[in-house]
Amino acid sequence: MRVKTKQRLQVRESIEIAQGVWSLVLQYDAGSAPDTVVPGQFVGVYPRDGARLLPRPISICGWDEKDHTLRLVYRVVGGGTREFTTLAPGDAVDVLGILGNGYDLAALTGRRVLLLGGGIGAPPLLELAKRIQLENRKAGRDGSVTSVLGYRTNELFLSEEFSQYGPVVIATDDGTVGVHGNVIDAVREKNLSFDAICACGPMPMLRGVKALSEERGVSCWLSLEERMACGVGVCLGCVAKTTKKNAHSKVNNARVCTEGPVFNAADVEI
Amino acid sequence: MRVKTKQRLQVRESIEIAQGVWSLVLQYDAGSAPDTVVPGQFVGVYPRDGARLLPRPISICGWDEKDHTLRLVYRVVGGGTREFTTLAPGDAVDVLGILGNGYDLAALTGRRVLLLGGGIGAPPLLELAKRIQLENRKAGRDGSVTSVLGYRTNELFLSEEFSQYGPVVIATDDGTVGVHGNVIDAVREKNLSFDAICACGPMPMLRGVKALSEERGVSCWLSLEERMACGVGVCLGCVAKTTKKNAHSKVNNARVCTEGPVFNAADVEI
Amino acid sequence: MSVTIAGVTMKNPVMTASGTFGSGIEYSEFVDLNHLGAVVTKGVSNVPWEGNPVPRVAEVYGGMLNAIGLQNPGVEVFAERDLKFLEDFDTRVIVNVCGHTEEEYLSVVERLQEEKRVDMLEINVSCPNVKQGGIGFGTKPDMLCDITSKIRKIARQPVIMKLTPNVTSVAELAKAAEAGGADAISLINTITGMKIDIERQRFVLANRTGGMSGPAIHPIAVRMVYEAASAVKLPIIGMGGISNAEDAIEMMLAGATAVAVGAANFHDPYVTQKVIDGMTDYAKRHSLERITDIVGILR
Amino acid sequence: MSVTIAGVTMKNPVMTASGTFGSGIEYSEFVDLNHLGAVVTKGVSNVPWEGNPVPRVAEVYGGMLNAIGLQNPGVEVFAERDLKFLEDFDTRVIVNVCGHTEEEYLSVVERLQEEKRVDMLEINVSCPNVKQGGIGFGTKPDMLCDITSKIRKIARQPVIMKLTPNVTSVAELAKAAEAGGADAISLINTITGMKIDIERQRFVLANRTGGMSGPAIHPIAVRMVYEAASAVKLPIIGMGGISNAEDAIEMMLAGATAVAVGAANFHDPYVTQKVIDGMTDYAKRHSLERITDIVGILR
Ligand SMILES: Cc1cc2nc3c(=O)[nH]c(=O)nc-3n(C[C@H](O)[C@H](O)[C@H](O)COP(=O)(O)OP(=O)(O)OC[C@H]3O[C@@H](n4cnc5c(N)ncnc54)[C@H](O)[C@@H]3O)c2cc1C
Ligand SMILES: Cc1cc2nc3c(=O)[nH]c(=O)nc-3n(C[C@H](O)[C@H](O)[C@H](O)COP(=O)(O)OP(=O)(O)OC[C@H]3O[C@@H](n4cnc5c(N)ncnc54)[C@H](O)[C@@H]3O)c2cc1C
Ligand SMILES: Cc1cc2nc3c(=O)[nH]c(=O)nc-3n(C[C@H](O)[C@H](O)[C@H](O)COP(=O)(O)O)c2cc1C
Ligand SMILES: Cc1cc2nc3c(=O)[nH]c(=O)nc-3n(C[C@H](O)[C@H](O)[C@H](O)COP(=O)(O)O)c2cc1C
Ligand code: FES
Ligand code: FES
Repeated sequence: MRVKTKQRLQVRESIEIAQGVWSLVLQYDAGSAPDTVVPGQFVGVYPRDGARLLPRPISICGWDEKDHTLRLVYRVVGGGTREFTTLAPGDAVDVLGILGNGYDLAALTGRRVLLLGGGIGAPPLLELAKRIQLENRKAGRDGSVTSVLGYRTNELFLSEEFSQYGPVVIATDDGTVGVHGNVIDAVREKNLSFDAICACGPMPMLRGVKALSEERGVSCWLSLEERMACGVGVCLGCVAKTTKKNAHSKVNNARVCTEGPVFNAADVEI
Repeated sequence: MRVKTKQRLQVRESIEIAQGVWSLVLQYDAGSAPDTVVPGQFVGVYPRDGARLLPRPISICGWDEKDHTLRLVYRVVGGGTREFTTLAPGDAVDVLGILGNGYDLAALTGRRVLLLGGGIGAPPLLELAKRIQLENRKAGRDGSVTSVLGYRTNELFLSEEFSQYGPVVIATDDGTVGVHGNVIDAVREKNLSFDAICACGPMPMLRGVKALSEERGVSCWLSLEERMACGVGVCLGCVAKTTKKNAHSKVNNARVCTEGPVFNAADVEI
Repeated sequence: MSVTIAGVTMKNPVMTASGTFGSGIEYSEFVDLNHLGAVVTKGVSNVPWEGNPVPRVAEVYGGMLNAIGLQNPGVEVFAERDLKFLEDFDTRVIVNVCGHTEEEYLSVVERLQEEKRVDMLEINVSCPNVKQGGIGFGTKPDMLCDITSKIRKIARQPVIMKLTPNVTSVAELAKAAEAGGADAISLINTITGMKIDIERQRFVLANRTGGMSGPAIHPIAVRMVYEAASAVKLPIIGMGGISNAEDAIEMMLAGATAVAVGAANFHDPYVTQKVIDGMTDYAKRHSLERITDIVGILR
Repeated sequence: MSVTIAGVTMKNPVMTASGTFGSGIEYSEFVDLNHLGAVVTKGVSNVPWEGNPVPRVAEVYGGMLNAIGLQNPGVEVFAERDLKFLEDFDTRVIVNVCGHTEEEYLSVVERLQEEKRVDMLEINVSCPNVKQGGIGFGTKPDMLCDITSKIRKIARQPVIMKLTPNVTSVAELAKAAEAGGADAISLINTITGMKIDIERQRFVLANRTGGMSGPAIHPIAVRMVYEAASAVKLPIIGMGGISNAEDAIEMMLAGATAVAVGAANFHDPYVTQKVIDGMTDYAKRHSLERITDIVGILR
């Protein structure tokens, strides 16, 4: 089996889990399912309308190895995601994947990992929480996962699912639930201890997270977003600025779709 | 109610009645249904895909005044018609209508009318056959309808329905059913008598029909086709050459979508 | 929502693009012409024009090609029938003028001087479908400047010069129109394209090439409006692929004072009203005092 | 299905468009490079280029804009890594060359003389995303002729000059390339466009403008290929919005001897193979002895 494919998958489930936030479960055929999926990787979902030709990058929120089902959780922001909400079980959708580099599970095993998810940044961290727990059990090590999830309002999508894997701290912009403020405010207020950070969310949050990791002297991985065209590393549309010359580009640019979307915070200028 | 609208109609039925020929029944709301529909008129059916923006002109094959249902019969020739085949009962489709000028029913009442339908030219003549019979009955006059239908093969779509309104003669290109040849061959072979002709079909056939009408000295109406953009008379894309200066254009051009698609054969150069 | 171009105030910045709305007669069944900023009529010449042979239109991906060839009944009939029809509506009337030669342009403009219903003139020096003239004026700066000043001299109405996108530098032509004394410019006209029927191995349009319009050309139009707005002080009427309020706002941010909706009418005969409504919403949402507050703010 | 351009024979007329296929490394997971007529590599300059700031890409109706700004690792790394990778494949390799100045172009071409894996050179004198050079050469006939002849003098490989569509007359530029001694021309490069985020009121691309590609530009590309083919005797490589075999056949009927598939790869990484298969079917259905029998038969 090839590592990357464009395949037509069948919709198993499509439900709105918060206002404008949808959970979409897609079925791979056993024979053409990916061998491995690393948390932090993503897929490109193709709209059907001929006016919209580029794949929409969406992170993997869940991967069921046995059932070969992929779960995506996305927010409706434009025409493509609006179109996805019309998908119903049984419908077909074209998916490019599995794309990008995910989190370094080996480096996270046996450590006290802090997951920081801002808004629609939470979904990829859910699969990560699950896999870190699994790896810890496999290795018989007692690392832990603490999730700090930031929301705009009291629609705390996915937060219950995170609580399967460890303590969950909530921060809300409007103060209706948990800490009034963002995820970094919550980390400080709750005085959390940790050896490593994995974060996904809007750029200002990621900048704060990087600063926090430097302040605490812990390793930190960030999931970056950038506008993409190909999703597979050929167009050079999606670059992030790197601190050192990148091996592929020979300049200070790394492709978010290929070298990323997960980067060690120390390696990127954000 | 305005005469012309663009409305979202509901699909009531969509079935393949011959290879690549589909019957599509669309439901108007009682409140926004057209007041009158004249046979020979057409609608513009909009594909949903954003790559295809122009309405597809399709003739009215049936109009049920009580149920407010419109029946279209179309052949799959390109992307738009291919898309229409995916419509299922309950789906919505945007329709511009009712468009164009139909047949002159008053002029056909009480006469021996010959309907000549070539291939996918037959559908509009079905509603015409029905209405001529109705008008004859209403007026208590004994005109008649004879339908000569030409097909490529033995897939004689709609021919049974025509037989409700009078005799039907079949011609096939491959000779599998009826007269081996086209509709004009059939008219000659069967030695048919008539006072008026209404014809719809490919251009070479219409040229033959016009010649036939001149030969027999009978009135003749032709349903013309031309590439359209607006369908309502503004773009001037769809003109037919007229024998005299046209009142609207002041040149020898008439708009097929507005002055047509049905023309008196004597008025157009084809 | 009102905007003023060359002293002519319109209720809102939304006009129809010439040739896609006739003189409003047909679409008045769908939209209330009184709601439009302006009706821009189909190109009119001194005498009736036959236009090109059919097929004259073809669909392309996200748009269409047309090679109508400026069929029109001539300025006499136009004035008596179309301008008369428009007398009943409270909207601005902009008459699009075409010709093969300088003399023909001038004779149409002259004839329109008597007509009270004409608020502005739009000079189509950019139609790609007419062999003898039109496009020549539109691609050569000196010729454009020259014809602009000649029309300017005889016209009492403000003169809008309509530019073609089929040039290396639209800025240069915008400057030429400005130098010739134009009161405004409008752009873009259609982009020349071609479609071939591969099964029959022949051109789809009898004219071989046609002018492309529709959403497919919108990003090119926005860029050209931006370039023109950066080059001249004249007010600009932006068009090309506008099919919703968002597209129209984009044009204004790029530098257009008003916009025109063309081929989108064929996809949705109600579209002009929807564009007006959507722009009104936008103005509210962004607390704009005047819709023109956004014109060309991206530089 | 084989075609010969400037003495170089390819298995079929289907190439990749520069910048949309890297050097084939990534898409070799999807398609067998051995099946392609040629791999045309991303533009390469004498030293590594950083390209433009992000965002560099944006989707538009039926297409996309890009303002990559020709990021590339420089000809040294390109030769050692990318050309080396391509040694294992039985396809033609066409190297796309860019530069800010004449000297830069010439130094890349010179460096490539030693490389056996280079079958042809494609000179990008038409990239709209580089400020200092590139596009200048592409819009001025005399400059184009001049640089063509200078490259021609030092190159042992056939030289393809790649033309920009952002001009009044592509025929004139095709003639200039011919006069300069080009062995072939390719067109079209992207059409300059712009997209504005109306809610944030700013340009979507950091570079403001970007080059438009995808099916939306196809009719314009077909027209330009037709115009160029009518103006010069050189073989033409046609591109712009090709996303299936029908589009490719259309290009060949318009006058292209070969075609290149660009942005369509992003929509469907298998598209090049599908185009090849569809063209093979067409050739059978129309009983063509050689696929080139249809080249430019519509005149
Ligand atoms: C690696 C990666 C992972 C992502 N994971 C998720 C996820 O799990 N859930 C989720 O809701 N969103 C995620 N996003 C953002 C998501 O890709 C966009 O919200 C989506 O593409 C918007 O598409 P649209 O057609 O609705 O919006 P439009 O604005 O209409 O899209 C227009 C174009 O811009 C692109 N675009 C728009 N917003 C973004 C963005 N934020 N990032 C990248 N491209 C964008 C689209 O892909 C499209 O090409 C991710 C983005 C990246 C880069
Ligand atoms: C007044 C009128 C009535 C018609 N009635 C019927 C009918 O009852 N049943 C039926 O099967 N067909 C009918 N046609 C033909 C029908 O419009 C075309 O077959 C249809 O538009 C093809 O669309 P497409 O997207 O499948 O083909 P494509 O070839 O992909 O269409 C591309 C463009 O060309 C136009 N086009 C293609 N073929 C024709 C054509 N023959 N006439 C006009 N435009 C065309 C399309 O509308 C579209 O704009 C009628 C045409 C006209 C003008
Ligand atoms: C069918 C048709 C006819 C046109 N006729 C004219 C015309 O007579 N005069 C003119 O200046 N522009 C004419 N145009 C160009 C439009 O006014 C407009 O500039 C162009 O279509 C781009 O806008 P759009 O993409 O919104 O259609 C015509 C366009 C179309 C589609
Ligand atoms: C992301 C991207 C990068 C490109 N880079 C180059 C390049 O480096 N050199 C070049 O000559 N053309 C480049 N092009 C232009 C393409 O080769 C092609 O000419 C253009 O995209 C039109 O074809 P298409 O519509 O099939 O994409 C690039 C296009 C895209 C979309
Ligand atoms: S999206 Fe094309 S290189 Fe990343
Ligand atoms: S289709 Fe526009 S005038 Fe007939």
